[in-house]
Amino acid sequence: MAFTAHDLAVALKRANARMETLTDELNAADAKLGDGDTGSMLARLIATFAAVDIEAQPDLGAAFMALAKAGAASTGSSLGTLVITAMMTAGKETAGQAEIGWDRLGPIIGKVRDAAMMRGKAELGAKTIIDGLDALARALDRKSNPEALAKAAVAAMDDVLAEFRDRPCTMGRARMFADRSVGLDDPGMLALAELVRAVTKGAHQAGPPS
Amino acid sequence: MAFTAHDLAVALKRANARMETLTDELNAADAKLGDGDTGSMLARLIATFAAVDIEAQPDLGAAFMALAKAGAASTGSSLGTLVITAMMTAGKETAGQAEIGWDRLGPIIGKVRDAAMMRGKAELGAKTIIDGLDALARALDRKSNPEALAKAAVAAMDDVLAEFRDRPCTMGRARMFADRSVGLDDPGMLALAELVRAVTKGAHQAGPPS
Amino acid sequence: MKKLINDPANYVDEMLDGLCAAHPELVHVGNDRRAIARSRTMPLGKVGVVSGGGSGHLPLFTGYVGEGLLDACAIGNVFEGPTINSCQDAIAAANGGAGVLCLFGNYGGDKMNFEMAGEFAAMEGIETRTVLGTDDIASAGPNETAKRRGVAGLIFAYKAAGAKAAAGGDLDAVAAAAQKAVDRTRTIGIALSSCQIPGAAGPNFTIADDEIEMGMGIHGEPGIWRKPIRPVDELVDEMMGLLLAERPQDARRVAVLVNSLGATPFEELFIIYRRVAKVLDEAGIAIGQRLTGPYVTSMEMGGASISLCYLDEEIEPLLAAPAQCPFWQVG
Amino acid sequence: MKKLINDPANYVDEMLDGLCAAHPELVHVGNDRRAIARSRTMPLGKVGVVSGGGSGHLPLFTGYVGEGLLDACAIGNVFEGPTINSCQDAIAAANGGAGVLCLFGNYGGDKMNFEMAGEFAAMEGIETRTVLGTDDIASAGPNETAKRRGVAGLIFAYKAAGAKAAAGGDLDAVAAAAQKAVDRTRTIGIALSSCQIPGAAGPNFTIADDEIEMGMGIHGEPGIWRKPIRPVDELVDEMMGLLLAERPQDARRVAVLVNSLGATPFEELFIIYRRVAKVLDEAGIAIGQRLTGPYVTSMEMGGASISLCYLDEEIEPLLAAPAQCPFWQVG
Ligand SMILES: Nc1ncnc2c1ncn2[C@@H]1O[C@H](COP(=O)(O)OP(=O)(O)O)[C@@H](O)[C@H]1O
Ligand SMILES: Nc1ncnc2c1ncn2[C@@H]1O[C@H](COP(=O)(O)OP(=O)(O)O)[C@@H](O)[C@H]1O
Ligand SMILES: [Mg+2]
Ligand SMILES: [Mg+2]
Ligand SMILES: [Mg+2]
Ligand SMILES: [Mg+2]
Repeated sequence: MAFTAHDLAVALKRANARMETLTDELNAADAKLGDGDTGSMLARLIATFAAVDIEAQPDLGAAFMALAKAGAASTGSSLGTLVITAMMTAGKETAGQAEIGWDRLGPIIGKVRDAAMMRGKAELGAKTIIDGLDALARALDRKSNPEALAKAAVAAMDDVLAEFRDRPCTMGRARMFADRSVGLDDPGMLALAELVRAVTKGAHQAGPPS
Repeated sequence: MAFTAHDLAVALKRANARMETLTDELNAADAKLGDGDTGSMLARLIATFAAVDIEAQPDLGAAFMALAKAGAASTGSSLGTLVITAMMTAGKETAGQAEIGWDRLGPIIGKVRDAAMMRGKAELGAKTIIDGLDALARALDRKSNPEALAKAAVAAMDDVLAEFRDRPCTMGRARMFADRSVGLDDPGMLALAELVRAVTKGAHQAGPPS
Repeated sequence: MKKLINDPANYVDEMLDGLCAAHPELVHVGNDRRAIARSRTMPLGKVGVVSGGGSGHLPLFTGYVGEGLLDACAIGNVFEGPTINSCQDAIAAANGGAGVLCLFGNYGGDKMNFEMAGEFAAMEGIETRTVLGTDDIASAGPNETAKRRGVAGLIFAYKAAGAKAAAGGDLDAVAAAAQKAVDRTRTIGIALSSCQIPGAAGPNFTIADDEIEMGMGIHGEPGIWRKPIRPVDELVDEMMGLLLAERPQDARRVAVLVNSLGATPFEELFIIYRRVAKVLDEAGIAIGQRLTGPYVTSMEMGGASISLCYLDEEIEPLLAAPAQCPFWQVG
Repeated sequence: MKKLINDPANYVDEMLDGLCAAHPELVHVGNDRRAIARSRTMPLGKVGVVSGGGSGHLPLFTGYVGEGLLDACAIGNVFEGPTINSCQDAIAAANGGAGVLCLFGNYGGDKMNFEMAGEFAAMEGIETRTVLGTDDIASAGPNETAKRRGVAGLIFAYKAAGAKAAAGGDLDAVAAAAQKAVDRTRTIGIALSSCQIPGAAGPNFTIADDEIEMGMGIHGEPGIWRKPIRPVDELVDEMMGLLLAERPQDARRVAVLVNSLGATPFEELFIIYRRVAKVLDEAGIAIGQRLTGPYVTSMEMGGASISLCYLDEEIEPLLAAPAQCPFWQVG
């Protein structure tokens, strides 16, 4: 059993469905210290992803690249650009492969984290989505059972939000308000956490995607 | 007993005091079909009049002219300009006279009506302040007792408002909405009526001004 | 309504002081400081073009004083006509010995005060003519155009008169050019939200959160209907239908003004312009001049107006002639 | 919040279509129709100046494409950076073989996308430089100016870079002129009321009927304080105090921009300008250039900003050099 373009498509559908209610939550989180568009932007970006026909794509790398390309044409926001960077990175990592073992998820997310750090000129600990990706990569590392992966991912998200909530943010728009960011979730990290929950919750209910 | 610059000053003070509450009423009446400023404009104009020192003015005509001059420097609104025209007219009628008999009030207001018609290119029956002036002039005609004048003036105002309320307006800003003006008081006529009431009510309470 | 102002009683004077400070090519004239003229003296032998009206409509009226446009302007309190003194000051400043055209909107106070000022000017040997802006098609039917209010389209008349005067036209010719521009200009506006006169107890009108008013005047005077808001293309189609229904028979080319009433941003004006251009194209009418922006406003009122000036061989070159004022540069 | 728009999904595209239709000197370039350039082809040998940013700020960014200003501009969705493709399109359109300056505000998405586009441009042999607008003094302290947001003052850098490029400066010289203009420009804004992203469920922020926020960003990012509104002279004095506290030692002359964030009318801007001029006069600083109007907006946001560009012998002539775009004419 392995992770294919079909699994990716299912995950995107779940994420897309979750945006219906998540959009306003994320906008509100971003509005506190930012420009209030994280949710709207992400909703549009994920809808763009969900509309790309990757189901039948035999090459997982090509599937990711198709998402990156569609996304790159649709937004230039910071988080959007990082998400697109993530798709490109995953595309490179899986280029020419029809499927990957579940155990590759952790390392690939690690690569995504590194690429996002380069792109965003961000460091770990700045309280951004990158800290979320880091926690996720570490939690998934060396795991290959889909259910165990799902469980670990959700727990890691709960933990990383809690860990950072009372720390100051030093990247992105909220960087100017480091003090005021204490006590607030970072919108990008929150987005990642909620989407991980949504994608894996589906996984639990329906059993691991085949 | 006759009408002097002192009586004029007392009347202006009463009118000025009345504007405190009348301003918003007139603005609201004007806002229905006009630009909503009749009250504010009149309040400013009457305050300007009240600030002119006419008490000691031996020449009633000069007193009216001083008011006209101060007013002319303060507003260019339609009603304001008609009021200023009224002051100029009264000034001409009383030029060189220290006082006038109460019986002259009616004829002078008749002259004011005629001057305002010329200035505003307005006809009688168009439902403007001019119909109010006309009613006033006719009611005061041939009366010389201050109390009788006051009583007749108030009654004439009640009557003219009632007479015109359900007729269409054909002058001023509301002219475009003749149909919609049916049922509404004309702001200029309403202003005249309320100020006549205020000025004469003071007269009743305090006895006729000496 | 919040405003970035000081004492409302000083609103107009402080605004004019700032206007002249920010645009040193404009100066106060007269004693009551309510008339504005070009800082260079009036050329001898040129017909003067003056306007005037209430405050609260910038760039109108004072903002159009400049080369090839107005020579001077009288300005009143917010939404009140200019005083007779201010009108006299403006006429005097625009007097180059060849007569002065008084070109302003069809409002009672403005008319009375310019008329009186004209009488005084005549006593001083200054000949004047009056042309009234009457472009608002929502304010009276096509058979009583003389009753109509003057709104944003007045600036086309400024431009035509200013260009004619700059070209050496005599008073009759300048007045005729202005009158022709007025006769060939139609405007309709749509209001979304109100404005408030500084110091007033409340807004000039109220309108529901989902409603708009078609045909409202620039002082909040009532329009044609009030309905729920719809996609703007539908609104533009309706507005253009009304404007085109009154087009002159010879209409082949137009100048277009898509105007913000104040708070409506450029983005929305361009979305409107796009549709206006499409409707004109479908009607076989070419666009000779394009203006998009806040040209005639009602302070912070939300909404927009569309003006069409139907061009002919005389008007088009007048509108295209060079001109230069703080808010409008041509050529 | 009511808007005169159609489907929010088409907001940016319809706005750009309208902008190009209303200003035929601007054209779309690239395949995604999110980059704008001058309709005349790029002169060979001239350094290109491009900018970019999110929609919702007109005249910024696209409105400053023109003679002596920007050669091309990439534009994103409302309040989102331009995509990498759009940045590439703008850079390609501004390539005259002498390199391209990318001059835009200090925002994450914009930086990432221009950086990637610059990498692609390099592969195609186009040399690029980046200068970031960082004029908002409310967004970070004087010892971390590199963190500051770019707001209205960016247009002074446009002007300086555009003039330097028009005068034949090479890429280093154009970048240096832009950087100097950025380094010598400070802005602070005050917000009265919110704006709403088309299609969003509600306004970008809420603020009480009697409150204002000092230092708010042009996307509604938080400022320094929120307090009850006061007479504007007091607010201007406070803003000018903050701006002048950071004046360079050699500050003798400034260019002034009193900018509307959208809904704030010209009248209030001039009342502000008047006070700004007084404060500068008292500080012994002369005014070399004056701008008052909606130059950098946030759609219908209410409020205003004051920008000072401290002039020197190099910057002043660059700002005074002739320039021509839909929203700004100099000379
Ligand atoms: N330079 C960066 N590095 C890492 N993450 C970033 C960076 N900038 C922004 N982010 C992430 O993006 C989120 C904001 O996303 P979004 O609202 O879409 O961006 P924008 O600021 O362009 O409106 C932040 O909460 C943060 O997690
Ligand atoms: N041409 C006119 N002739 C007679 N009365 C007029 C004329 N125009 C206006 N009025 C009177 O003035 C009143 C409006 O006054 P006001 O609101 O101050 O004027 P404006 O229309 O300039 O705002 C009307 O109700 C009417 O009574
Ligand atoms: Mg954001
Ligand atoms: Mg009125
Ligand atoms: Mg009025
Ligand atoms: Mg954003």
